[in-house]
Amino acid sequence: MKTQKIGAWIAVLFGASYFIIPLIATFEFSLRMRRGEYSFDAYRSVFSDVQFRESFSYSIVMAILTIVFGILLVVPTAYWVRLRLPQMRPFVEFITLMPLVIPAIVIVFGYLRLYNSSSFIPFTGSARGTDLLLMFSFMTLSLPYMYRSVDTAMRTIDVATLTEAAQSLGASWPTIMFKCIFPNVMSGVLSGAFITFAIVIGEFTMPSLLNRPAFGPYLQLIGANRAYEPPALAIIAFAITWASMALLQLVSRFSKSAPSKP
Amino acid sequence: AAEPSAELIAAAKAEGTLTTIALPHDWCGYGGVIEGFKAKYGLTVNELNPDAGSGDEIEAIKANKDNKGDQAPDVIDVGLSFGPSAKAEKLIQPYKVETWDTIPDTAKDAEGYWYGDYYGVMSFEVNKDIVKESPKDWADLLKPEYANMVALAGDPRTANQAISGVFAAGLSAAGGDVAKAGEAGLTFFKELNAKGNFVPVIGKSAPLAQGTTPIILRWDYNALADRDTLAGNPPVDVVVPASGVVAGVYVQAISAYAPHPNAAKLWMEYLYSDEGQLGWLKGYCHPIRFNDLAKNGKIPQDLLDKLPPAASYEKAVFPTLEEQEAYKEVITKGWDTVVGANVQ
Amino acid sequence: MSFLELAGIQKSFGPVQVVHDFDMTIEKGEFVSFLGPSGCGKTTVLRMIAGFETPSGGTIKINGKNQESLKPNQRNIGMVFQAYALFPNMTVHDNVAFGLKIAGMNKAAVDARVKEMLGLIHLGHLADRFPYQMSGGQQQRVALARALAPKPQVLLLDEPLSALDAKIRVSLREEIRMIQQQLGITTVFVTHDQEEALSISDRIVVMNSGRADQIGTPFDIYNKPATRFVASFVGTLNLIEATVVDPASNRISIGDQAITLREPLGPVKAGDTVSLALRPEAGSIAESAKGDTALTGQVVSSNFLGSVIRTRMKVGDPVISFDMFNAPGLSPPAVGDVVTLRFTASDLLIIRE
Amino acid sequence: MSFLELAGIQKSFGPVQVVHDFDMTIEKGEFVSFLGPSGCGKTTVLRMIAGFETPSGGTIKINGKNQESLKPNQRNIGMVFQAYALFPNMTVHDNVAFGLKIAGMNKAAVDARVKEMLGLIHLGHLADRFPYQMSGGQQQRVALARALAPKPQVLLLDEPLSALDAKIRVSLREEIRMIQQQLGITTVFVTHDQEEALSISDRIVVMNSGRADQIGTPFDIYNKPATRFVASFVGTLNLIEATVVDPASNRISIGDQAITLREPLGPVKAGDTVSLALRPEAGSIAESAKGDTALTGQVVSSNFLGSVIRTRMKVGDPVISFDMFNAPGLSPPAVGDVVTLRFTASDLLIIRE
Amino acid sequence: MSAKQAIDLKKTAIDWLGILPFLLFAVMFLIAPTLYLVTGAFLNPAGEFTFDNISGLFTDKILASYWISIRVSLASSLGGAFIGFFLAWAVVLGGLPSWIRSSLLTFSGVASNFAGVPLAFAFLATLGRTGLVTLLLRDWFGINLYATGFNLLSFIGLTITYMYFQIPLMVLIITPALDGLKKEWREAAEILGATNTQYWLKVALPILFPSILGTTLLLFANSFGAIATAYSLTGSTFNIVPIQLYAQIRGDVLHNPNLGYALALGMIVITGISNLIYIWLRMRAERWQK
Ligand SMILES: Nc1ncnc2c1ncn2[C@@H]1O[C@H](COP(=O)(O)OP(=O)(O)OP(=O)(O)O)[C@@H](O)[C@H]1O
Ligand SMILES: Nc1ncnc2c1ncn2[C@@H]1O[C@H](COP(=O)(O)OP(=O)(O)OP(=O)(O)O)[C@@H](O)[C@H]1O
Ligand SMILES: NCCCCNCCCN
Ligand SMILES: [Mg+2]
Ligand SMILES: [Mg+2]
Repeated sequence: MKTQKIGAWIAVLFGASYFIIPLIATFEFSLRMRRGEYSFDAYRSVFSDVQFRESFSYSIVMAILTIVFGILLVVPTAYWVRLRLPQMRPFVEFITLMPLVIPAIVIVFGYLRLYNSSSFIPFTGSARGTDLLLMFSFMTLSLPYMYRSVDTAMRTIDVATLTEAAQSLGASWPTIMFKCIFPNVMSGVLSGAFITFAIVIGEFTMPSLLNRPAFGPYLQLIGANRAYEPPALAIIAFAITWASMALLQLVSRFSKSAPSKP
Repeated sequence: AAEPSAELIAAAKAEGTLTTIALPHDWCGYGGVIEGFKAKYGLTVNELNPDAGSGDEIEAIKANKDNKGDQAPDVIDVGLSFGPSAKAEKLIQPYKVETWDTIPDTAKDAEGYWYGDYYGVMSFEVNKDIVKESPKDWADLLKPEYANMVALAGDPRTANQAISGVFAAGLSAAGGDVAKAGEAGLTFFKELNAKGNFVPVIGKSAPLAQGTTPIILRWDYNALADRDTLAGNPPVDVVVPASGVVAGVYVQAISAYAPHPNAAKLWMEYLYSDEGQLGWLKGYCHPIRFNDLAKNGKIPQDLLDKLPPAASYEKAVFPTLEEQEAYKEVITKGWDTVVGANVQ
Repeated sequence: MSFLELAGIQKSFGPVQVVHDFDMTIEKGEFVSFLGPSGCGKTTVLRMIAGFETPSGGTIKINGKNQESLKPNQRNIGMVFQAYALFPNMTVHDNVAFGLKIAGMNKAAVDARVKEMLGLIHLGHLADRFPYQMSGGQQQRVALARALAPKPQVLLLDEPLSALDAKIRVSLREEIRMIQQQLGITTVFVTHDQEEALSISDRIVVMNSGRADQIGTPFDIYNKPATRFVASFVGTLNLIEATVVDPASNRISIGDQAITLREPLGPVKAGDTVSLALRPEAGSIAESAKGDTALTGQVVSSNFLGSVIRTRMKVGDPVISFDMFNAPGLSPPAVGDVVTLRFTASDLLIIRE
Repeated sequence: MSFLELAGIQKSFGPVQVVHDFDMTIEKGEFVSFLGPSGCGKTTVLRMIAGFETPSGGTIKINGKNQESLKPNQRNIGMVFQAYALFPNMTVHDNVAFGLKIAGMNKAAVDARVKEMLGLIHLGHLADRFPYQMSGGQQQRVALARALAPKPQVLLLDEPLSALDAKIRVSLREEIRMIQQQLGITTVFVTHDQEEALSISDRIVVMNSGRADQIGTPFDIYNKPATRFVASFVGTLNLIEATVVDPASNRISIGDQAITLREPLGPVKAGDTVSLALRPEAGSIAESAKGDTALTGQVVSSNFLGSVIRTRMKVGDPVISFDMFNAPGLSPPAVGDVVTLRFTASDLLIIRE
Repeated sequence: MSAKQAIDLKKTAIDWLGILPFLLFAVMFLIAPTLYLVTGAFLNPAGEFTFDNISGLFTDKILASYWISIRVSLASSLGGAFIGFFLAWAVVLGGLPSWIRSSLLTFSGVASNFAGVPLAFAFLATLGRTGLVTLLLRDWFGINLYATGFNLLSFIGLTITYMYFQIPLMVLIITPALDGLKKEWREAAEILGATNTQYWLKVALPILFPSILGTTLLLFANSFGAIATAYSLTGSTFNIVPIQLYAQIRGDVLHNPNLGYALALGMIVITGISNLIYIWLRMRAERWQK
């Protein structure tokens, strides 16, 4: 018992230093913009850049939309596969793995050919349409993580019985989905949402080739041409992403719909 | 110089937008050039991925053949060798600007599909905080005092700038024999790597300042712009080497599928006007009409003063397309066995 | 016309037929239990009534209306599951209110009905708890209230008590029966616990491998089992092989002791073997074997079960168990004692098959 | 010296003390049950014996040896859990072999012992199955075999039957008892099912809020409950409030009917209330109330439970349940009938506290 | 066709209808766009059918890059899985305060996607030749890290850097599986005489094996396809497949997109094969599951 706890602390301390020291090194360098002394000049420079604010808020909005639509796609699918098509699970799992290995650039070139302004579905014909396409591309990129975390959460509830209980009480499919299943896989949905959030904030290829003003391309551009701002940006992005997740978790904890189980 | 026709201006204004790609604002003064164009003609400029490489630009045209949306570039600015190949693939369209005749014949496609826009020479960008004594020539880089310091500005298997760096080193080592420069460049880097002087990280502003890559082999205009941006923290030296001075030429062209062909033509007119050419020069790039402008006394003296000494440029070698093909072949094929192989 | 009619119900899963020709009618307000061993098809029949499974054949009518084309959520049936199946994300109140809100009842009416239901199950004070904050018995009562709240035509319960403790099982089954009678709701109750089925049902269906072996009142099922299966599944039973001594006078012998039965033996001849059934509680210990309906044997074991002491005695080869009520003064037969068990001749049933 | 000794055992979780001063000694080969309601500390005591919890006070000795410094894997104890806890990744054979292999037994010896164990639980033919391929009852038998295989000094069972079906529960408990006697292994069995405890134990510890209320044989526990708690927790019980009529002659009245008790009433005066306990199975229905140990009342309900019919009658205010064995010829009392229940005066226990 | 059959058919149809949105999404935004890649791998720049690109994969250089990629991916997925597993173990079963668990999990959400330029820079600034740790080791302890043979810009360095996102991914995905280990299994093993090690080797790890395997595969694919970090860190030297691929598609110099597509196809095939191996291993490991 005792040695186990010590081992656990060692593991956590090792992990913490492995994760935190590179962030500290990055942070330290970001403070060196003013010659000979530490200053927050780099941060001032970043925050005063309109493009930073615009691209970051654009990406946050996209992240939220991606999360919402990703959930709407993945939760019912994972639910249905568990309920009615268990034999399809390996297949669906394989599909959700694909985005990890197909280079984003290949996918996005495909989009440009399939959904260009003179195709049947001219997503790229307008800025809004392109935003939509971009959101779908983000959903694609986050699919491996979203599907897995939701599916794992679903394993812990008896999907079939809850469904039948709801049905016998007269519930229709949407009611079952939104009132009985969703709230009970919230933990999985949340962790999927976290990862999605981080993916969208950092993604470069998709928004760049679809020409939308997202944070990823901005980060890349600054990274190519500036010395002190990129690490500052990295720290800011890391902090904001983490804070958003903490917020999300807090919100879900205080919402009555998802009691934490003992 | 002659002004573009009123019809062209009207037609371009009717299109309203120009889509560019791969134009970093601190590359060759493009930030100012784009502003100047917007101010002069009132068009919107939609800038695609400023950080893209030449290959990206070509792929962007291909991918957007049927797309008239914001993703399709109207004009491209690519490494010299991409001009002829893009023409062969029918990705670009011909257009001759008003100042066509003042562009040297060696730097343009006879039919006007592409023409050179600017050039610079390969130089050393040096972080003076770390490097007390700047290297003066390629051979200096092999000295033990430069251990863990020398970096290329890209991957020599893919980036024109980096391959030019290897070529330049080789040219110096081969005593100016272009035919042997490719092999000699590889040998040079093999030695550089063996001595532990070579840092296989892509050199740019942050690692230069941080100290990972205190010496970067770059186009002089990039090095100079970066020096200005860093503004003394750290102080930066830009050195044009004593030997092996290699000039790199980029070319401009209009996409065959340009959604805004007239805006593209107007853009070309602007770039090749005196104003546009001087815009590039402000970014430390030698515009292709440099000699023409100089001859006519159109270059303000303060601009000339900021450039590296003209003497360095006199020795500059402009490899021909054929020469480029040859050394590219040697370097891209051989690089892995020279440097890549022992980084595993 | 009965309220719930199952006619010729069949169900196959792939090649395997798990329900065969199931017929039964249930009157309005009746409480019927399906009793049978695991895997005999109880749940399957219940789920067909609820609409979760489609019968491979036969018809199901409720109140004269064929249910075939109705989806589960259109049948107005209440259902209680073994594993409670409360919605973990909702409070007790919200669980019970769920079906009412779906039915479009207004908030005031919902609250009133939920209050009424929680009163019925004595959990009014726990309305704001979440399921995980309650014991199994409490959860199952909430599940019952939830099922009853929308006033379903029929209430189905699938082993609602089997996940619960012995003591709670007994008290909750009495509560269920009381509430059912109070509301007069037609109820089908699935169990494999015979005491449970016997104690709360109006009628019992004993199922065996997808067939209804017997349908009858608890009394009939227990006392007049139609098949050997029913006899052995319901209650504890001594199954005794006896030898026919004289078919004409219904005389048989068990381990050399002759007994005269009431019932005619049927077409058998002397020396044949017949199977007899005797409930352990049927006899009582007598000083001596007066008359012919008594068996004498040696006690093999004596087991104190609380209210009852179960003794096993050897009568020749056969071992016969019999029960007597415990009483503080009474000393149970000791192993090795020779005792005489007296009973009525009609207690011995002939099992024919 | 007893085989297993628990002396002054205490256990607190944080500020809450859940086991108080628990003393008990168990002889070698004895079968002792811990019986008590949920949360009373049964599992906690068992886990202290196993070494999974460290007592906050007191000592545990097995065979004279203090166990304090021994880890669970050094105690040579067998344990069976409520949820079977078979290793899902191992076959039946490998589960049973687990402890033997750990002990370093050679393969041939392991195989022989596993075979022997599987024979004991009648599952020799399922040796290659995985746990998920077996019913709960089968899994629990395997868990038993696994615990017994390494010949532990003591066998601990924590509600091993409570996840099982009624019928299987009964047959498995008999099997457990048989195997225990066959092997002569000292056994502690935790349950909250009183019939279970009564039927298989040599002695029972009735626990209440972390204390042992009574330790005794099943017969004593049932017939001489030491506390009101024991009386009501073990078996079904009528708890009747009676009024003292004459303390001197032990005369009391229940709903206006006077009865003379055997036991002295103690320091009470006429008009006082005393609590009496009467087991439902203690009395029997008589034609008329002869003598004073009889009560007459009106039948409120009559419930057929299979072997037993439980009738509730109202005697003034108190409602008294009584049981009679079912017999095919017998017609149970009908609601509204007036019946007389006769019993021995000593069946009425006075509950003092 | 009888009415019953019609009902069955309808039911089957409804079953499939349920995942139609997903299938539609997958086809539209994942499969169809990728088909261009598959066809592109069999075309030459002029758009004619050819096997040249495929046979072009079987050159020493490209085979070597697949080999390096596989090795880096294996190393970083195994390393990430190993360390991530320990971290998850520590927060799930190590008896640590619960805030550590929730902090680690949210942190992992962020860190699992910390990649590209910022990550590369962070490690250069930490373990590069002028990195924080390198300098501290030199100035405080007199240890010259690089004299020990360590180099961030190497196989080991890249692996360490990749593990920055691999470990958190492992933590995120394996935590629920660890939560699923029943306390009774440990206790049953213990009471049967097993030591902690024996419990882990014979019970816990075999039970967790399918989850660990599945997650490791995910990690493998995750690093197999990762480019930005490697490119930023060792752009000019490290010859992994995604870099080769990007060089062909995007490069200023090489530029043969069709060969790039063939490279990508090769990656999909390798992932497919690793997936098959995974499914096979899992089937073997899950014989004991329903
Ligand atoms: N969806 C299904 N697919 C295939 N077979 C099934 C399915 N559902 C049930 N069965 C089989 O049908 C038979 C009857 O099952 P059912 O669940 O109705 O039994 P039960 O009487 O309720 O048993 P228990 O008491 O164990 O709940 C069993 O053999 C079972 O294995
Ligand atoms: N690890 C623990 N931490 C805190 N309290 C505990 C712990 N384990 C048990 N308890 C408390 O100790 C008391 C006794 O628990 P125990 O599990 O021994 O009861 P039990 O008699 O076995 O009940 P059941 O019949 O429900 O299994 C309960 O109130 C329980 O909540
Ligand atoms: N259009 C300018 C030349 C293209 C090269 N861009 C290089 C960007 C650095 N990554
Ligand atoms: Mg069932
Ligand atoms: Mg317990």
